[in-house]
Amino acid sequence: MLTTALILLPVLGALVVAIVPLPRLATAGLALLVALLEVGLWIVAAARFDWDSGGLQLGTTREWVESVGISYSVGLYGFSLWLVGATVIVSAAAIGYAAWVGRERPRAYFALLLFLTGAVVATFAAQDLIVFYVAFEAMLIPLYVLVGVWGGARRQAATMTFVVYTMVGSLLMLASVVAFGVTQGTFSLLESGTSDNLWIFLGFAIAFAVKAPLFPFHGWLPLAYREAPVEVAAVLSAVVSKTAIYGFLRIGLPKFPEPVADLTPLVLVLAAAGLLYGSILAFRSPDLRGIVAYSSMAQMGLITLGVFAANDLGLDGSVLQAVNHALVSASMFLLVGMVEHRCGTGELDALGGMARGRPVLATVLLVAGMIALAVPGSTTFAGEFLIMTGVYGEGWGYAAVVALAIVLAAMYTLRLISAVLHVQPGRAVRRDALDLRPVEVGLVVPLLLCLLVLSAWPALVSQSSFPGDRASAFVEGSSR
Amino acid sequence: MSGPGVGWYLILSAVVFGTGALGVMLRRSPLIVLLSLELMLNAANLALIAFARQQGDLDGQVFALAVMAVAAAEVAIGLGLIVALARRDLPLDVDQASALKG
Amino acid sequence: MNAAVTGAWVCLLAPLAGALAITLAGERISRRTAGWISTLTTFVAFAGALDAFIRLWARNHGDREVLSTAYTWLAAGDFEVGFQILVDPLSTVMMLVVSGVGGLIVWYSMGYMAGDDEERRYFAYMSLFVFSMLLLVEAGNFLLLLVGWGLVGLASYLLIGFWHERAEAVAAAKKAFVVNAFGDATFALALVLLVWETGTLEYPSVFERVDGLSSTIVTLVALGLLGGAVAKSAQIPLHTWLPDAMEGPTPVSALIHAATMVTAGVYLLVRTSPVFEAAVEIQHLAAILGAVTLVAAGLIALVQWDIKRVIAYSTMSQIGYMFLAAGIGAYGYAIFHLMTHAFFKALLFMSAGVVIHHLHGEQDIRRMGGLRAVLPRTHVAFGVGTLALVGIPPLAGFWSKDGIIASALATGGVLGWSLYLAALVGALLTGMYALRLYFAVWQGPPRETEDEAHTHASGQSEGPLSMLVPVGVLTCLSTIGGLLVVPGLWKPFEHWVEESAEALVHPTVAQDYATSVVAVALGLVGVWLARRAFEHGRQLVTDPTAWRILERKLYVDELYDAVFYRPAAALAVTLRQDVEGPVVERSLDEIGAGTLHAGGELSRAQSGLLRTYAITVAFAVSVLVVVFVAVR
Amino acid sequence: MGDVLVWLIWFLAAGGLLASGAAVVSVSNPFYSALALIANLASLAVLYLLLSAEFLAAAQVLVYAGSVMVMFLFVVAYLGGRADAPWAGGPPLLRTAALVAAIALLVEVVVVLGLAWGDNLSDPAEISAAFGSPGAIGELFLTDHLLAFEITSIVLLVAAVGGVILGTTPRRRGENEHRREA
Repeated sequence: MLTTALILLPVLGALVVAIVPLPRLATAGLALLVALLEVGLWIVAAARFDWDSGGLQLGTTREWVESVGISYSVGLYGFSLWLVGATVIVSAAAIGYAAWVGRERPRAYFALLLFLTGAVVATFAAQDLIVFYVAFEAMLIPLYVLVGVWGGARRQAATMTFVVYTMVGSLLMLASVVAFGVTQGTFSLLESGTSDNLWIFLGFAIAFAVKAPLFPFHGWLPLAYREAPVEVAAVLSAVVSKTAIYGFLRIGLPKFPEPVADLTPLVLVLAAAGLLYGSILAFRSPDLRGIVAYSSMAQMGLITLGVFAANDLGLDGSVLQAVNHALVSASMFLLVGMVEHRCGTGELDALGGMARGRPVLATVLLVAGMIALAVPGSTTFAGEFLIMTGVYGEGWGYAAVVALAIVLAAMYTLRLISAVLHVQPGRAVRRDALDLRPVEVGLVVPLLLCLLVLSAWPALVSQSSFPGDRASAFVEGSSR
Repeated sequence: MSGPGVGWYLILSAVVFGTGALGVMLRRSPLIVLLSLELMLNAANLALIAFARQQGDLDGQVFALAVMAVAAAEVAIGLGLIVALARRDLPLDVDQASALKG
Repeated sequence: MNAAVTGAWVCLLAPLAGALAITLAGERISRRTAGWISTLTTFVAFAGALDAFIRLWARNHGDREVLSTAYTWLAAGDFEVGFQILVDPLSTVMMLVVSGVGGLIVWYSMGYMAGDDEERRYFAYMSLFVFSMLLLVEAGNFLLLLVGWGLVGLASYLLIGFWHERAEAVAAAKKAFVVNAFGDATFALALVLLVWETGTLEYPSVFERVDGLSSTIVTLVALGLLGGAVAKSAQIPLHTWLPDAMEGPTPVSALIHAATMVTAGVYLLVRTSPVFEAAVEIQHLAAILGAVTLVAAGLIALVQWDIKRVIAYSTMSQIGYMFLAAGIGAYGYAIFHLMTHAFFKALLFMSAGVVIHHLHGEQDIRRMGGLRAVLPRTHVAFGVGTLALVGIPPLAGFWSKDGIIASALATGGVLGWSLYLAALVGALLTGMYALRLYFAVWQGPPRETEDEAHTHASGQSEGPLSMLVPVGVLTCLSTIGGLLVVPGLWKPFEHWVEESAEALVHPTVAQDYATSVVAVALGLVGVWLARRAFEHGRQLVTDPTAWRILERKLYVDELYDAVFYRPAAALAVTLRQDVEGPVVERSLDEIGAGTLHAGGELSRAQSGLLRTYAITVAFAVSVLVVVFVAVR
Repeated sequence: MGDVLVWLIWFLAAGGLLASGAAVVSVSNPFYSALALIANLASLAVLYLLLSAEFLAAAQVLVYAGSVMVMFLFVVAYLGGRADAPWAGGPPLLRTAALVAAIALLVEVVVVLGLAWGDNLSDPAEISAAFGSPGAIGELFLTDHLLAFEITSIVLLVAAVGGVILGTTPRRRGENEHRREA
């Protein structure tokens, strides 16, 4: 029941926000309140969750269309709960940021953000393919509108590319969903068995690859991340992309053992290529958002490496890294937004020297940046180390690529930090540009605090993500 | 049941359906197209009722009744459209009502 | 919990608490308070280390290794790594050095940094560094060692770039971090291998199982670890960041880039000696790299003009000695030299800091000279440091360095003799560059302008008490610190450390004394050469070509630039212009145009004629009927 | 004897059905076409009776033939002579295609029926006397098919509203235009 409540609360909140004609500030406040209630609800869920078993919990299953085996079936595994946790926290921060910046047409804006939250949570909780598909698609609608209406100058193009890419993925996935459900006689992930059909798997895999995005499917990423409102970009890169990881973990690997085995080398090569490609592009990107966007793509490649390593280390590492990246990426995007808000641009050439007289901004950006580049001791480092160790089982080359990516990550992140904070003030930096305001600190610091807590104890996530901490057994399907 | 078996009714239904379809496809007067549609619906009803008899299940008859209601609704709308066409002094010819050409 | 462990935990966590307190307090505390918090927490750490040391000493021989786990830091499946510390003779020595020297330097900073408007940030970073370094030396497993390893790199980055408005400082900081990230990466790869091959990262378990591994694996592991060590300790070929790192404040150079962090590589070699002993080629490679570095760095030091850079190269050179020692298995001497070096090199940097402070940031030795009269006490300290560096008995450097050279002699063979010769050349070079620096700064006519001399004539010239006391303490330590090992008489230090890492070579007393005579003689020759050059007003390196090559640091920077940075940057630009733009982004336009075109074609089917639609539907239905029948 | 009578009635009804159906499609004047459809509906009602669908037969005659067709005739009368449209026209290809499609459908249905003839098409289930009575159908509508029933009523309502709107909108606009002109 709790899972259903987690899904419904933001959706109902969205309805209320959309319908009740409140003034701007009250709308924002109401939306934020709903987001915070959602966080509270998640805490309740985490407290009720039996971490020792880690199996499917807090779920609901109701027959829906009995004759073809569709049911409303939701529930949480350990890793789903962690991903949902990252989602609700990031959403709350994003909504808070939107409230602080003050977007046009607030009722629609906040309603869409809340609806998006509900859809993402539903995706992470889905235990039935139809529910999964519906939630996966429901997630896209608010994104289209949020980017297309509130985006930057080239928002039309950004929305169009995003729509084209994601729709192609979605249609392929729909075909696969139907084919899988019909051949299995049920759409329930809990009841269906495995399939050895390569084409059905490919339909899912391409949809997830577009959503992540993985290497050759990332054409929508640069524009969407640059043109979207910054908090939407944060949600997009932080949590929406993780639905792909959930898809691989819950559907791809457990349901398609043979196609996965056949395609693992290909996926690993693509993921490794994406990791390097994203890192290298981030390294020469001319603006802040470019760096964060491409680094996000690199990180998704890394997480995918861990998933397809398909051993305990890789899988635990990728869940940990997915949670980490959600928090890191959201903080980085919000910080980028705050810098852009002050300077009116994200061009690296026009920035600089902001550390002088703005100690809070400097400290917060440094902490976020250091965690982003996975300085040893941070939770991101723990995740990368697990993934690196896990993927070594698939070939030493992948581990070497991850190692190389660590060096590249240091290079592009330091470039970002220095370009904003160090040397002399750039031409876009006004002398009276303010330090972070208390509200902004209140938005970013909770994210960073979560990261620091995880840094002190990454095992919190990595130990409890899969039933009995046996990740490989989970994806091999023996625990379904 | 005495008399012809269900199969005969079905053949009858198919023939009437085909006749109606021909009317829809060949005639240009919207009124006659509408009448031909009624013919097709009735053919379907006959099949439904025949099956209901054969299965001994009243669901088929219930369904046929629903079809009748929908047919009535369809006639109402269709005639409304035709009248609207006539009111605007447009030709009563389905071939010339092609504003939705892509 | 074991009492020795309590002290070690206190030692570890006190600086962290300090760093957090300063960060969170922000501007609510004064700068001075921040300085005191940092200093006192570091001394608390020293007290904890002392406590751990004494309690460990009280235990029986052979029972001096305590592993204490606080909680499971990282776990996945069967793999588990605890947040654990190892208290054994080696780590207690390192704890004492780090927290002791660290405490003195932080204290010294309070005087040196007074007036800088970001002092709080400085002290927060310093405390963070001390914590990280202590984590590095106390870590009970490889992963936690790597964590400390990375965190000291982070602190080093932050402190080198402390004056972030100077482009050089920021560039130097980035360079240091990236080179160290490279080291971290090879280190991490070594750990990956260990996890797969041994299933654990705890020292004792790994060392037990290391003999059972294939030689390829062990070699690769050792190579990865060595990569980390070489990067962190600025040995050739990953040495280029250290001279640039002198952009940071002088106490930072003293603490991080002389006394503690850069010697972490040596600690690593000693700590993981069982791995290196199983891969003896790599261990010898470490020794060879050390020998090359100690000679090359000594040569480069001859042509530097910046007072801090001379000392930085001397640091590289001395760490070369330590690598040499660790590479031939003279672990006791490696750590002993690490400790004495921490004393006298910190002393040199801090007295150089007094000079720089006095001259308002002037670092070029061409504009110095004759400071002996102005800064008499600092002069004594600097002199002691210089002589200790050269290895003049009975100062600290003599005992430790000659032990290393004697160990090379005792190793024998081609390798041993080559290393021995290199070490002796290094001794000569040390005498030359150290005294060149000494003469240029302190002797000769004063080159200060008149008003500067006036400003500093008021007695405060040598800085506040907080600077003088640490310098004094280190002067004493540099003088007597070497007496812990007197060949033929007693060697308590060596025995203590060798409980953790049994040495492979033990020079005989005869070898020891013979070496000492030769080495001291060579050192004195170096001193004499420097003196003569100074008196004749010319440099030690006279050939212009050689000068230029040395001044450009053997062109290694240029090499890396050409081999790594430029290709990477070019690749990035190429990818952006030739792949991301035309292929990925343009493909979208083409997809869009294609869709529009196809839509235009398809829309022709939409004739608007009702009857065609009806006929289409009828055909479709008839096809579907066939399909249904066929499927059944 | 009863069998023969049933067969006879069946043949009469079927003949009427086919003939009137053909007339609906082929007559050029919609007025006759509508009249033919009424005959068609009457024949169908007879067939329904043979199939024990008494209620439907009655409804067919009352609702369909009675009210719907009256509406038709009213419209035809309202439109008057203008309602005449050419019988076929258009490209001959279209006509051929229509014939082919219709015949294909017919043939398919017959073939399918032929395939299934032997199964159980000829032995219908035993039924009670209440089969097809208004009571039985009404009970089904208010129990199992309540939702369909309600939705049908909504469809009818919407259709009624739609018809009204289609019929009234242009007149209003015309009035406005008149007013503006005046």
